[in-house]
Amino acid sequence: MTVMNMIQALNSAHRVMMERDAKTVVLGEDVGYFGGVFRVTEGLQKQFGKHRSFDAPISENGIMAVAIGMAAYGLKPIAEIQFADYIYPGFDQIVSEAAKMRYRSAGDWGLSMVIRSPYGGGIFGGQTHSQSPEALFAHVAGIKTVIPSNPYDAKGLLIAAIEDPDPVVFFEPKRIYNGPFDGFYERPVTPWAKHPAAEVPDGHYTVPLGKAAVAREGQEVTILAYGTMVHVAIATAEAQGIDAEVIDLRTIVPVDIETIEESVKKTGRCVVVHEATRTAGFGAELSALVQERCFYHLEAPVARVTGWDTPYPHSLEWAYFPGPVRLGLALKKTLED
Amino acid sequence: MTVMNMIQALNSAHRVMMERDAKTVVLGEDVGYFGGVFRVTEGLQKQFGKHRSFDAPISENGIMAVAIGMAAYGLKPIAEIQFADYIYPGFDQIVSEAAKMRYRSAGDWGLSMVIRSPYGGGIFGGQTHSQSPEALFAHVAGIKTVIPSNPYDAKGLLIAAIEDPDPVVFFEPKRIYNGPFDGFYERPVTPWAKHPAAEVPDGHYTVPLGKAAVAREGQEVTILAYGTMVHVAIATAEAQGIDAEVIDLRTIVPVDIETIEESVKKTGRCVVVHEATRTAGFGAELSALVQERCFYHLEAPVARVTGWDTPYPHSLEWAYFPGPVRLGLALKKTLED
Amino acid sequence: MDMERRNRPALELYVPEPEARPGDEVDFSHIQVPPAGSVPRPDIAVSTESIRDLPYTLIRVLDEEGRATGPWDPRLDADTLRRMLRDMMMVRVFDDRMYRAQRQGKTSFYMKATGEEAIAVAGTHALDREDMCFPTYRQQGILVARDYPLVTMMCQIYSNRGDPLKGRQLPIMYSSREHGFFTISGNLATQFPQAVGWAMGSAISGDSRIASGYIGDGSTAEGDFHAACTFAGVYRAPVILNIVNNQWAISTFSGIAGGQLTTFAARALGYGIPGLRVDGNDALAVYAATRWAADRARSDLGPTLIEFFTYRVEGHSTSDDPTAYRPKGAGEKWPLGDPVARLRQHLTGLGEWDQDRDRQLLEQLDAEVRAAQKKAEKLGTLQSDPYAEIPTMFEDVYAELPWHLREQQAQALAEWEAKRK
Amino acid sequence: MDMERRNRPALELYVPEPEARPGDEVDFSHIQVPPAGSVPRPDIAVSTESIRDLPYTLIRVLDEEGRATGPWDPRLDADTLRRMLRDMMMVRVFDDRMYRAQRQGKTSFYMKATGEEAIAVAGTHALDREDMCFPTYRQQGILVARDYPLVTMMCQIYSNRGDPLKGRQLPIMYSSREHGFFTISGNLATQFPQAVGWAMGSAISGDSRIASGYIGDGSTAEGDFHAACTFAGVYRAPVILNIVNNQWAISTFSGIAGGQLTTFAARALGYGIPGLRVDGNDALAVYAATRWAADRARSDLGPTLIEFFTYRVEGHSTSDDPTAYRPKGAGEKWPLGDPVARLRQHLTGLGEWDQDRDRQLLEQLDAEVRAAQKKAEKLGTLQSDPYAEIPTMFEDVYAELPWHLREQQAQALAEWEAKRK
Ligand SMILES: Cc1ncc(C[n+]2csc(CCOP(=O)(O)OP(=O)(O)O)c2C)c(N)n1
Ligand SMILES: Cc1ncc(C[n+]2csc(CCOP(=O)(O)OP(=O)(O)O)c2C)c(N)n1
Ligand SMILES: [Mg+2]
Ligand SMILES: [Mg+2]
Repeated sequence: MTVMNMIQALNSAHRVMMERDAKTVVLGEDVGYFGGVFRVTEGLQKQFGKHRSFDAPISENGIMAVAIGMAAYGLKPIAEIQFADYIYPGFDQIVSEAAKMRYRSAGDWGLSMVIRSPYGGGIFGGQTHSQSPEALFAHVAGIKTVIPSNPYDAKGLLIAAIEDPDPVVFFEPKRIYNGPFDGFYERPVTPWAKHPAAEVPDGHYTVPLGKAAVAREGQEVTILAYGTMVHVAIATAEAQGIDAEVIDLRTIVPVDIETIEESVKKTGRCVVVHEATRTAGFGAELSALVQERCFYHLEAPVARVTGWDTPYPHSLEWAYFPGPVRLGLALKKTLED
Repeated sequence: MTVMNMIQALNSAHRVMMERDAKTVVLGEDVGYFGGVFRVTEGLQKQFGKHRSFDAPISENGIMAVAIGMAAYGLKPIAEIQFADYIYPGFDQIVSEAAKMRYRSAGDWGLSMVIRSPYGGGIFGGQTHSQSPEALFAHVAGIKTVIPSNPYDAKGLLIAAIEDPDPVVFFEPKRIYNGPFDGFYERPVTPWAKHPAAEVPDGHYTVPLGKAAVAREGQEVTILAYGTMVHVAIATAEAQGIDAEVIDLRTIVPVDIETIEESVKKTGRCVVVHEATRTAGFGAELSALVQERCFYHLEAPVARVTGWDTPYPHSLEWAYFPGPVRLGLALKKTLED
Repeated sequence: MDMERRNRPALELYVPEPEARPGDEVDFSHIQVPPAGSVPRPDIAVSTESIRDLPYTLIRVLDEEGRATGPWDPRLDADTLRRMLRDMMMVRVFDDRMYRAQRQGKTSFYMKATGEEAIAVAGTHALDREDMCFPTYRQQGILVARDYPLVTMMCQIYSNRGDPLKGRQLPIMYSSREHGFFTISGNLATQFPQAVGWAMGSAISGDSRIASGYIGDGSTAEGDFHAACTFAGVYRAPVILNIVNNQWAISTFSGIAGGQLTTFAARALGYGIPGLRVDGNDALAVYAATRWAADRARSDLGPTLIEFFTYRVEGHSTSDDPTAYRPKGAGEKWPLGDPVARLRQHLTGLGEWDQDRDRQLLEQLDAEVRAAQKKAEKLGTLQSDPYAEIPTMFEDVYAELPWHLREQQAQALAEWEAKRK
Repeated sequence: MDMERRNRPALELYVPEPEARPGDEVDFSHIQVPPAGSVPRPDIAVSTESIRDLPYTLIRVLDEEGRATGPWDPRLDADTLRRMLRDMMMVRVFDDRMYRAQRQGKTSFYMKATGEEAIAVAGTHALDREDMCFPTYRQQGILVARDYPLVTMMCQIYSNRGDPLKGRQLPIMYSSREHGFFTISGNLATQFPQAVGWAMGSAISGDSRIASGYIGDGSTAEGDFHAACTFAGVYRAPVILNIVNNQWAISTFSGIAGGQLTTFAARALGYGIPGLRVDGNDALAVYAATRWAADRARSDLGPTLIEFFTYRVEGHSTSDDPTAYRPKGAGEKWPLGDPVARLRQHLTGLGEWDQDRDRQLLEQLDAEVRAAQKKAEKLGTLQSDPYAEIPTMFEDVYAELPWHLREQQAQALAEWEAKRK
């Protein structure tokens, strides 16, 4: 066990897998010599050689395409997209190719590959360094989408993703790389060191894909969250003294429906929270699922707490971010309804 | 008034606008000399000249980008993507550029442009000529998304889209280009000629964006639909003798929430239907909206009837397509619940 | 508007047009055909700078009389030549048969490769059997050259219960890992950079297999083309990047892809990789160029971009009627001739072929194809008895069925039951 | 594995490396610098085929002594030269000041253009005031050359209440329609084909204005670059396509974009358009090349691709420390020198400049920038008093607020109220 922040935990996942399996290779913009703009791939080129970890041209499309080709060859590529906001040039290769390859070849070419990308806001990155596009991937059959919320999970989920036989989109909430940000932005920053989930085993372990975690137990209301929002949810519940159960989804496709159902049937109320824009976001899917499956248990409508349907503005960061105030108001309303 | 099928109505919308406004230009793969693989742009090059209607290189990315540039210049481009399945290479330009241009330039560059694309299944086009990716666009703030269901609306909505100051994605359900397909695929094909909505004015008129139509009045249950599914919904209601109200959304962003709310509050039950894959589809948004706003009126969970979460298979077309049987079962269940 | 501005001339948009449209005479007078044997053949280790003129020439081996000439003559033995001729003829017979099957309503779609048979067939024979091909929909010749069963091809086309792709794909979107034939995508160009990635994977692994990617002239405009060339050059990927320039993209002529401005082979110059321009209707030239590129790739010298200059003699697909946008009979007047006829003439000139053998072969191929069709149709056609195993519709989306697909699978089965009633 | 296969050599992946890494000596020995004045200047109506060697040369006007020489000398009057010098110096002063402001925590981010000032400044002076520029984040020189108010630039950088972009954009992502400066995108390369579309729009409309697009060496790998060149060539768009090759993309050297294989100007050959390679640190060469390309565009002769060869002297941005991936002090040893010093030397040689005037100018620029900064900071900084008009956050998503944004706007206001309590 070592205390790690999320960057270190992710780096460790890479190392563990690159040591175990020579088929694991890393590529992306600035990931090689320099080790990535967020340092997640630091030292990998030195340890494993240039042919196992290398810089790519600035072509997200090309990075996705050659990663697919490598996976078709039989390697296990881990491709970094420098910011999730820049994944769109590679969208066609992900949606039309990676997602459909096993299906259209009737199993001849399953693609075991991971697309990693720092994502989400909270760092004053403006509209092109803050986006949360997970819903766009959730809608596409054939890929899995994972979003960790702490160092332990980050490493365990990334290893599980690398070992998974299918393409996995792995979004890393960059605001919590260095500490568990809970949305109280006026308070001093806390590092991971003080958080229990920063105790990370040095070796190999997995956190299974498709399994949620109950991040906080409660009886009054269920909050469905992932990534940074898990911390916002816990802190808000605590600040407001609400007995909320916080579910950390961890994987959004396939989503852990059992854990969700169990919790909502228990609490009878549900608030869904994410940073992405609201309309047709993944919160809509969660809301739909919950009311389809727990309709007769619900005592109030399922509420959505999300980013606004606008680009992510630079100076108005905290007016955009779905923080404790927005969530708190929604919780109050849900409990009153 | 002339009896038109959808192709003719769309063609007429182009002509009307190109005659009225020299700024209107058309580009896309095979749209120029030949007039488009579905003939929607037939004759435009001849009538308006090569510089007003021209063939583009096979680069959906480039087509989107130059259309954006033209709109920034002050023209009103109508860009065709040959099949919606091929829109992804241009996704970045739509999401990162067209959708955000007015916002990031604080109004300096609003983009009045239309992205037209034949979409949906039902023509044995296999997995790359059948997709319905509307949810991916609905999630992106800054674009409007329109899906007509008949010739009258198609022309009126397309004219409204061309006149709209914002980028509009305009999906044309190709299965109903030539006739109002209702999902009963074993029955003989009916042409538009017999349908009242095939009476189309020859000149200029608009059907406003953001306004739904009540395609069929009813009291027992509300069916929210758009495109081909409007016809499936009506036919299913009729076949099953269900007093369903069918709402043809026509625009999905911004969606006509008033019409939806009014209907669901009246009927107390709601079924949402679309052809796209289920998870994180636009049906999830509709389901979430309805339960958020009509929770205390709902007597049964909002049901979703959709395509499966798989690619669109070639020979299993009718097992994939959400036809009258799937919708009928869902209606029955919703009425029983 | 400032003073200077007012004196500026008004600009005008240029939109390229082909030489002839319906109603015009077929016009190929702009096509320059250098004599066979006139282009030098550099060593594979040549520096890229010293062969910057190659993209502007046309590598040809067979002359007007069908004699092989010049440094690119691959000097193949008669058996190989006959095999190539047989495969090309097979593609043509097969195409004709399947085209007709589509017209008879037995399936939804078909695409022929008429006039372009040499490219896939001779190219494949110049590769190792284990090299991986990333074809477009017009390289059925690869499967034929690698002895893929005709019946299975047809079952795919019919989407019947013998279809190895379980009715999932549009006709002709074959896939066979075993035959080094990558699953065809309906999305143009996507497989081109994937071929580069596969080749990089081979190099990373210290393997010796190379990859061969294909793209159409029209599709070179896609960003994927650029990604393929960029990555291939930068990492010296052991890949052959083949552009099949048949001068049409559905109704759009190659000028809309930039074909009036320079050659497609010249694209190579911008990436600092060798670019060859080859008579695509000359099976020997195709073979020789492919072999040169393969040898470079195998020697870690990196990628080669090859433009095969040819002509799409027939419609784009069964959904297309070319007389709507180009003069009738353009295909027959194509100055580089018919690839089958040219190889036949060559073999005949060598004394290794004659009319009798040709007639016999044709009869035999025809019989083979008919027999295969009979077998395939016993397994169903899209029209009569398509692949219909509902549960499989949910398989292979992921390696294992997640809960939501299991639920949907059950729902689909219940629905099918309900339909039967 | 067949027999042949076993004898094949094992492949290996090649990954390019720069000449020097931290700890190594700076090494620019591979950079070839042809003498100033040695490249001929063709007529603008020249055929593209006859200038296929231009992308492999380097157009230079200023020699080692700062004298203008050769056919590309634009023969500018002293006032224009002084104005260019002033603008370049202004960019540098401004950059230094804003860099410091970021370091002081007054804003989130800044990017300098040190060493590349000639490209934006001289390029802009070679255009008409009404031509439309599609810049990247390193062409602040365009705004300076077009007299955009410094205070407004700073307000954008501070995201304060004077920010015309209402706090929406990351610092330096300026936008000004009035100044022909297209709204900068955080997404690389996207604006390059948009410039082509704008130019096509101008041509379609019979206008006389042209467009000028910019892209970095690293960003040429994006599909957008390919789209821009393809469409520009095909439709002869009146556009100048500028590649700023400063040899670095964050930590990645230009070899990863293909820079070791050939020049970036050579990309033009594949599209059949003229490609120029220009000393980007030579303001006169920048001016002359831009003018040549602009004249071509205005005469309906189509696009020109220009590679400006330069060097990114400092870090990529305030988030970057270049000593982590390249030797210290690389910028100072760059063999093409400093663009400001070279233009200064030229003017001095002409007798049109001297040390006193230079000192005076510098003081004046410094005072201007300081005064502007004071004004800007009165309107707030990101740190102290950022732009915070909540309702505007929902404006300009669409021309009019749809119901859901109206609802969200009300919700955001209510939330802000709740926060105050
Ligand atoms: C991404 C994408 N865009 C458009 C299409 C529609 N389409 C299918 S074939 C074709 C023409 C391709 O022409 P070319 O690349 O020259 O290949 P050829 O058919 O001549 O072999 C087009 C536009 C597609 N399949 N994929
Ligand atoms: C589509 C996209 N991918 C990645 C990035 C992240 N990024 C910002 S600047 C940069 C390097 C650009 O290098 P270059 O094009 O050479 O321009 P320079 O900074 O040298 O002017 C990268 C990778 C981005 N902004 N957009
Ligand atoms: Mg073609
Ligand atoms: Mg650079």
